Amino acid sequence: MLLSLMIFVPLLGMIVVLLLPRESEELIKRVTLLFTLIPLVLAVVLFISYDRSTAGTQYFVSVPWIETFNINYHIGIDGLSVTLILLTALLGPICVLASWRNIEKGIKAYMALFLLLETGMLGFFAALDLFLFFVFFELTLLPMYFLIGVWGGPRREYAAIKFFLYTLFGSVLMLVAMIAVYLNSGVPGERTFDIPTLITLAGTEGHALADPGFQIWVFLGFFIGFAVKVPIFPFHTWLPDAHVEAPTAISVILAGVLLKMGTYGLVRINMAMFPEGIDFFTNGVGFWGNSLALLGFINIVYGSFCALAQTDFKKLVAYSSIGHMGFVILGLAARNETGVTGAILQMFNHGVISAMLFLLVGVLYDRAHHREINGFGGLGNRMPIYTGITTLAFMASLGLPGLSGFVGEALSLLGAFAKFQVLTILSTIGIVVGAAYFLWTLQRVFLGQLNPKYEDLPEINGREILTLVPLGVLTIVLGIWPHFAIEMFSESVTKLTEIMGTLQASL
Amino acid sequence: MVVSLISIILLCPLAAFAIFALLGLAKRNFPRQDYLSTAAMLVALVCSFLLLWEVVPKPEPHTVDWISLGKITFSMGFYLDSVTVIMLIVVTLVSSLVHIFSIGYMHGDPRYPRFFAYLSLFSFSMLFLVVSDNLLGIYIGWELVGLCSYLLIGFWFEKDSAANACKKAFLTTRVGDVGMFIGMMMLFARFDTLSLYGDNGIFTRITNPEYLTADASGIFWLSIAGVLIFCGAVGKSAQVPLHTWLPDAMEGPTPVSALIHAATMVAAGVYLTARMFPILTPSSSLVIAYVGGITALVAATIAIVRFDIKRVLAYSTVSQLGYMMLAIGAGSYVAGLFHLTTHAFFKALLFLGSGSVIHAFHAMHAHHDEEHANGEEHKHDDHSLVHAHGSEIPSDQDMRNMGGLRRKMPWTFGTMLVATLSISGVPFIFSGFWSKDKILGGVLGRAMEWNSVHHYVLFGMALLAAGITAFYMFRLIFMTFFGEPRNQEMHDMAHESPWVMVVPLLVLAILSFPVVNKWWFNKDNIIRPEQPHIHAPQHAQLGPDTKIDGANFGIAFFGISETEAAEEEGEKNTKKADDAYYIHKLAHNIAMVLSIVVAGVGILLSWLFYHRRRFSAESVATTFRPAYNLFWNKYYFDEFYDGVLVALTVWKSRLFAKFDLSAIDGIVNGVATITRQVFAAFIGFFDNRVVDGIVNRVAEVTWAAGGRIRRIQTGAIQTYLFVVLGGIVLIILIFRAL
Amino acid sequence: MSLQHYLVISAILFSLGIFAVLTRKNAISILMGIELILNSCNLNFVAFSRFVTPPENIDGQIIAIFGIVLAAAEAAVFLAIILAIYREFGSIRPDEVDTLKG
Amino acid sequence: MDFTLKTFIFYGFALLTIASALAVVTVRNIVHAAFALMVTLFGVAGLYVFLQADFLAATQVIVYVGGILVLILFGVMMTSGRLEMRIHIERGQLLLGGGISLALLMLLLTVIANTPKWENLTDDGTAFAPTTKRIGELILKEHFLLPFEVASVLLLVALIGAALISRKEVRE
Amino acid sequence: MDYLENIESLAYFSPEIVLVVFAAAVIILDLLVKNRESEKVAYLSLVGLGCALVAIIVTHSSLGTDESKNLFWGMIRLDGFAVFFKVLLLLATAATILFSLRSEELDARLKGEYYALLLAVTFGMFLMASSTNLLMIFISLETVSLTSYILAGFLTHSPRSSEAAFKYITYGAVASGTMLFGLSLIYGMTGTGDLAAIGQQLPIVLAEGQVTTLGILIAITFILAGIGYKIASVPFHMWSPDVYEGAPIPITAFLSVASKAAGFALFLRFFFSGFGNSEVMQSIDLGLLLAIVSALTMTIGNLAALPQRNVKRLLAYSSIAHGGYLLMGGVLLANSDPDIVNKGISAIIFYLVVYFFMNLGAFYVVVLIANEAGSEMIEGYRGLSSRAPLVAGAMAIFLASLIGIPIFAGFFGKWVLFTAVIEGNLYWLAFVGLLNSVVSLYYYARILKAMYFESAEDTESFSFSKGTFALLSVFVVPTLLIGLLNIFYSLSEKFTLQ
Repeated sequence: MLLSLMIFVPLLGMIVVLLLPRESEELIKRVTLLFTLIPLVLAVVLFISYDRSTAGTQYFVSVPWIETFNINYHIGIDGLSVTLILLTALLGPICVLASWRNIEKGIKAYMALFLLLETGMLGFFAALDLFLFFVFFELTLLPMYFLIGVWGGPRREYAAIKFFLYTLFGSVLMLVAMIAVYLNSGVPGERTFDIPTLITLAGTEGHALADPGFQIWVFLGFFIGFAVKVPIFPFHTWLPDAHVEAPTAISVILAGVLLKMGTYGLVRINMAMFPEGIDFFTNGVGFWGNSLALLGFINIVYGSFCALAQTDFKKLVAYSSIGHMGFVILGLAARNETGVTGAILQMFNHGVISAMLFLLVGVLYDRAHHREINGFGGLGNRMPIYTGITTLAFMASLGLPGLSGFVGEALSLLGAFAKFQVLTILSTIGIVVGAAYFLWTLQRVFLGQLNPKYEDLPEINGREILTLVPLGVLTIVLGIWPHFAIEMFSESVTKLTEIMGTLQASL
Repeated sequence: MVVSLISIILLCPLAAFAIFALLGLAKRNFPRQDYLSTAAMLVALVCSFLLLWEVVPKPEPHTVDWISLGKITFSMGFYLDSVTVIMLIVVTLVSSLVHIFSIGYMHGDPRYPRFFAYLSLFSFSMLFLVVSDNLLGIYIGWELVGLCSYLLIGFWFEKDSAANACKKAFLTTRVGDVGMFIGMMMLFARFDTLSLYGDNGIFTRITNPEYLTADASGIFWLSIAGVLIFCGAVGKSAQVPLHTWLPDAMEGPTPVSALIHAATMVAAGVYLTARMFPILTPSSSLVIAYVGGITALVAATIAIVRFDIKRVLAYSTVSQLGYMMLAIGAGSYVAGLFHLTTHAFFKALLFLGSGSVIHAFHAMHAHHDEEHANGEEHKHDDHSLVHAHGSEIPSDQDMRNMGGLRRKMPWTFGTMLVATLSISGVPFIFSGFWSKDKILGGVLGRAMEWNSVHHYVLFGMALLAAGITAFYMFRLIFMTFFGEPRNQEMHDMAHESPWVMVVPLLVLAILSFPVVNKWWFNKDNIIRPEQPHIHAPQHAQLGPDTKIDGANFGIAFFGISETEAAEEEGEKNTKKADDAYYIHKLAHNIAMVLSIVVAGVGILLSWLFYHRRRFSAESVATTFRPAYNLFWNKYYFDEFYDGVLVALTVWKSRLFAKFDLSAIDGIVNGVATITRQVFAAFIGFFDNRVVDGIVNRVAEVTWAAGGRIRRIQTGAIQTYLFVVLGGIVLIILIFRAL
Repeated sequence: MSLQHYLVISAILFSLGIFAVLTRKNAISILMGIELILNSCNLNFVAFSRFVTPPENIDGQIIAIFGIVLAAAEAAVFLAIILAIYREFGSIRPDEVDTLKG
Repeated sequence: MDFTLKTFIFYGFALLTIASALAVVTVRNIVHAAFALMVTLFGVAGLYVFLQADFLAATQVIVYVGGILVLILFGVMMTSGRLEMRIHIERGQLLLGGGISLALLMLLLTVIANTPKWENLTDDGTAFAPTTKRIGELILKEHFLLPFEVASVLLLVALIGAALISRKEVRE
Repeated sequence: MDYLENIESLAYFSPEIVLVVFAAAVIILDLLVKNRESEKVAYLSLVGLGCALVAIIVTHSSLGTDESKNLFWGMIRLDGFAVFFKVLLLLATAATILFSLRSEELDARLKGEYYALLLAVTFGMFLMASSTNLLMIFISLETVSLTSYILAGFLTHSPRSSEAAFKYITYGAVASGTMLFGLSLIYGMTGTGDLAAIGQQLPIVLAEGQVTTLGILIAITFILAGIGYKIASVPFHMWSPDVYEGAPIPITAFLSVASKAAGFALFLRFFFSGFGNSEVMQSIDLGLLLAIVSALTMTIGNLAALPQRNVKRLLAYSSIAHGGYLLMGGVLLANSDPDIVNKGISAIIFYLVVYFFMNLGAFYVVVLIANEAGSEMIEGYRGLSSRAPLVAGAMAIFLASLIGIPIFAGFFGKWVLFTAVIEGNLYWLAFVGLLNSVVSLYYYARILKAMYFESAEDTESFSFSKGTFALLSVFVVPTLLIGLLNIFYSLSEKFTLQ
């Protein structure tokens, strides 16, 4: 009930916002803030009351929905989802605050769409019915399309449609795979979309779902769907465009939550449901056995090098996201507790850190109206607080120990090394390059002589600091005491690794 | 008690920084950040001394589970043995003194409070590194000190050279860190833990004789892991080939150079290598020894030709660090640590002294900065990532502008002279002599014991480096404090520094005498570190060349004579150890004599060149032009990195970006064309979707297909009828064939 | 005079109708072609009714009657539309009526 | 098969039908084509007679020749000043059209030749029974009442529609 | 087979009778009413439709559950399937009448006949949905076609409309002539016109070697020409873009929904009853044939829609594509598992319901914009989000649904279809279908883009009456809700053919 309430409160908020008159903008903003704060409170309650000692799902609700297809409104949370739900709920109000001043037109529609988006995201992480899962997955598409397309930058139309097309393409493959899973889950009448049931069935010897051949191609179907979202190498090109064009808050959501939907799906569906499939792609034998890790490696190195080449601040951050998601993939490919924990932690941390980075880019953009890295210089003197926070975010992102980015990255790599020595070692190139582009950016923007054009650039204001502080605190806290997050999902991860039948591999 | 003391030591500086950061968010500064930070450091210092009495014979790690994942646990904790406590004292002591010095030195800087906050953060990180009982914790501290180093080198970030230098420092050390991380991964993959001590720790496990029998490839892996972890030290301790950042790091304020780039952070690499000593196999040890030896020699030769007072000291630091590495690589890790300690004090002293000199020109300095800001056009260098080496020497650091300062700055001169004597290895009353001698003796002993050519070569390098060190250090002294002032204007302006700066110099000067060390490291207080090690018999099996000797384990520490240590060895070990004892004793004596000789020669030459001017340095430089050029250009390391590595990286990233823009699109385009031709009837659509989703291209192809279909829709009804009836015929014909 | 005779005639008529529809450059000729097609169908029905079904079953003939009726109705509407086309376009050439396309 | 008068006449009708149909699709003059169509329709009516469908033959003549053909002629008159339509027909169109129709013809002939059910069903010479009454019963009393009624609606619609579309004055 | 005779049948025939009576009444009222107030006529037609709806419900309930009756000596059949289509068609007609009321294209003075024709075409479609005899199939098809030609050409002052009618009738006449020839071949093979009897006879004669597969193939292909042209499937689709563009918008809407639905009713019943035997189907590989046709239909429809700038024409192509999706369900008729066949049919039924609301809704917006902006071109939609936010929002919902994005009904429709297709092991077809939905995104999104991302030079906002919004919401609400409610899924299963 609590969970359902949390999911649908933003939807209710959307209706309320739609009913408000268009002119009363302040009211609309406040109402939206309120309706994003409620899920946050509820998410915190869930987070606190979540029983960390079991891997099972909690707070589950299962109500028959479309009985003809045995589709249930089945939601629940385990450690993995509650973490991401907290992230989503946290970013909600932050994004509303970040949109407070810089959305000039159509604030009502903007806020309404944003609330719809939040419902989609929250629902996605809580869904335990494959169909519901898919519906929520897709539900985020349309609001996102409009949010980028209407409130975005100069090439927003292109970026929006590109985003839309890519994601739809991916989800189409996912849909086929999903239907195949459903149809193979039993005889007519006993078919099911229930994720826990399907996981059990897929692990039952002799069941149609457990057939390796079947699992491999279904795995691929889901994988491509999620890969577009993550995004994984050949499917990534929508991301920089979408990020560059999207308004700040939407970039934050995009990087903070939407990308996580892809990796979350990989964990929740691909790994848990298709152990044979994941085994085929990550058993370390031959090309296919290394393919997933290879993709992770490519993401890391490719994303980092692309980031290095960027001169647009936001694009740089966008490419860095690609690189960082590569660590998630690499960690997942390891399939051991260390790697998977690292990957999940990295998901959460990247959500926090990239949100910070995009917010920071937004702060600068709002003042200077451009994002050309070479166009700045010496801002460190002019905006010391901003510089400080940016340095913190950069350092977190480049994996400085003591900040959260490090823990996930390190665990992913440690886990992956057990299995993919060469690829993991090569992936560490990403660490150096990551440091390189962030430091270089830091230098070009903040160090050196102050560019005389920006002598009057105002310092970051209180509202902006307010959006950044919670994220910064999380970054530091999780860097110092990651157990805080890890204890939420360590049981789930243990269960997951058991499902995948892999023990901690050693050299 | 231990935990709470260490907690206080760690938390004090951290709190000092946190207060600064939190107030900073509210756009405020604590008015007396300097006192706050200094006080925090002093508290830590006191606690460090208190810890001396807490060290127990069998140290146990104090840990908490940091991350626990089912079967695997990453713990965080402290490990307190004598090495730790010595390091703690060194760090807190030097740090406190630098804090005090900075109150005077940094006075009037616009970011004065921030400087102290950074220093506090650095102290915290360094202390954390020192006390950590596991590799992960060490790595965390390791990176954090890197961050602080970055922040402090770039403290005057308006200067492009500083901005470049700080970035270079961070990046270069990160390259090494990645190596270290890979090494950690290898260890983790083998042991499922990164803890070093405790029942399940790596050290405990490898000392188990069963370890190597159970795992045939163990030694091989361990060698690689050892070298990789040493990579981290190569980066941090500025060993060849990653040493280039350290001279550039002199762009930071001088107290920073003293604290971070002389006494503590750069020594962390040595500390780490010493800590990891138990896992170092003979082959990895040899690598370490060579890297150290080469570094010692290369850096020393470069230092001869520098004119920037700070750069000379920087290269000297590199060289001395190489010494320490050499010691560890040769198995005399105690000697290495001993040198670390003595070096920390006298090198910090040298830096602070040079800072004092520079401070003397402070007015000049400010004046120049202003000129610099106004006169030079501000521009960014887009192409270079590690581009800091080309900077000009600031006039206030150029030794060619100095001279005859000993009368103007007697305290500074006196203290610096003590330090110089110490580093040059002037015998018996200076600590540097003892530690350096111990290294030389250790290396020679190893060479004689094993009859190993490698170690003879290494000994030769070390000896040569020792001579050169004496030469260039006295060159510095002569050029700075003796002779006639070369720049009268600046000379007139110079003055002795205020007492806050002089007092630290004095304290450090006192610490450069071995008596003091003896007083601290009284035998009764010191517990010998019980370092476990890979079980020796296993090494024996690997052949004589890879054999490692147990003689250095459980040796006494500072102030305890070699004899005493050897006696204990003798008690413990068999006859073989007796041989080793005598060999080492002999080697020690030979080395002592040789080191005194080379130091004397170095000082003498220096005196002849730079004080008596009996020879002209210029003419020698002309005579040995190629060598001079090599030294002057720092063996072209920077050029190499810039020219090859950096260009390659930038080129690669550009390529990737281009690839993203054109190549993938191009591939899609090409595939689209082929597909269109192959499946012309199928309108080249379906496969493009599968191949890739680059929207533009696919859209174009689909669009073109749409346009093609449009053309069939001519508007003439009979065309339509043709399609219908032709379609019917086609369907029938096709399906009839099926 | 077997069934096949009639069927062949009908097939020929059908093909000719198709040919007319496809190639004639006058809307009315197309209509004639359509009439040929319909006639061939009717002929088929009647022939089948005569030969395939029992003699008393004359369903085929009745279908043919309805076919004729429909043909008439269709012709009427067709011609009306041709008139409208002629009014609007001044021509009844089918390939000149092509403003809607693409 | 004995070559009786009956067969002779049958072949005559068949030939007439096909030949005139060929004329319909080939002659340039549309009025000529219309007359050729009339011949075809008569020919088909004749074939109906051979098939013992007397009522149908009559209907064919009345409706087609009396109705549709007249309608077509009216259409010709109203849409074309010149009776002769000298229109260049593209060769490609002709070839393609011919090809398609020929292909269809071949296919149909193959089917006709290869369907055993339709083989060897010759006119057994059963006595001619008038069909009119039976047709009337079927249409008005039995199975085909509904189609009949629907056809009436259809005709009504066609009537209204044809009138609507062809009237001129709607242009304002 | 038990038939009802003519008089007995009348009671079950009341909906059709009501329609015909009202059609006549409309014409008479049109003559009587002064000033040609078309609204009255329209309302009378609506009343007629209402009465027909009541009649449908009454007859259906008198039928009892799961029962069916063969009326008029087996000419038509009254079953759940027919009832479903009748209701759907009737609602489509009602919607068309309401659209026509608001459309400014139509000549007000001629609306009497117009509405009468609409009622007549509905009548024809009712019969199409229930015919079980070759003759009835043909005659009902012709009734619908002829009326449609007239309606398409109704704007006599518009060359486009006349051209549409001309193309439509030429095309239709050839197609239906071809179909009639095919029907005659079937008649010749089985000696009967009754679909059920054909369904029994055909496998027998085929098994006996009496007929060849080529014969059946030719017959079926010919018949497909007639049916395919109604549902606008490749290669029989070519008329539809031109006709849709030229015809009055309400008629376009009507044709794209009602005509297509009736075509599918006919298609399903014909193949289910006449060729329900999978041996016959497999002998000519009908499943593959239909699958290819279906794949081509959606692909070509979607591709050709891409470059369109006229929204009406764009929607015409889109409706071709949707015909292709629907046909996927038809492909399953060839499956040997009757359960899957039924799933296919019920998927089509479900999709038709969904399609009804979203497509008609979209066309309604086209009507509204054509009235206000005077343009059917995509440029006319620029800045609609600010000029008429509610209408733009509704259009966005329809388009999203047409794309097939969850939670909109279109997604669930596709979902049901694809599930059925995949269950029939036609993965490739499902794949093609899904890729097509991705392509379709592109052109639908262009309308979205025009409405939301671009701004018009003229920023004056449009004003619409409350009735407009009420009618719009009639389409919006089901488009939002149908997929979410289980009842529609179970209903669609209930109305399949038995």
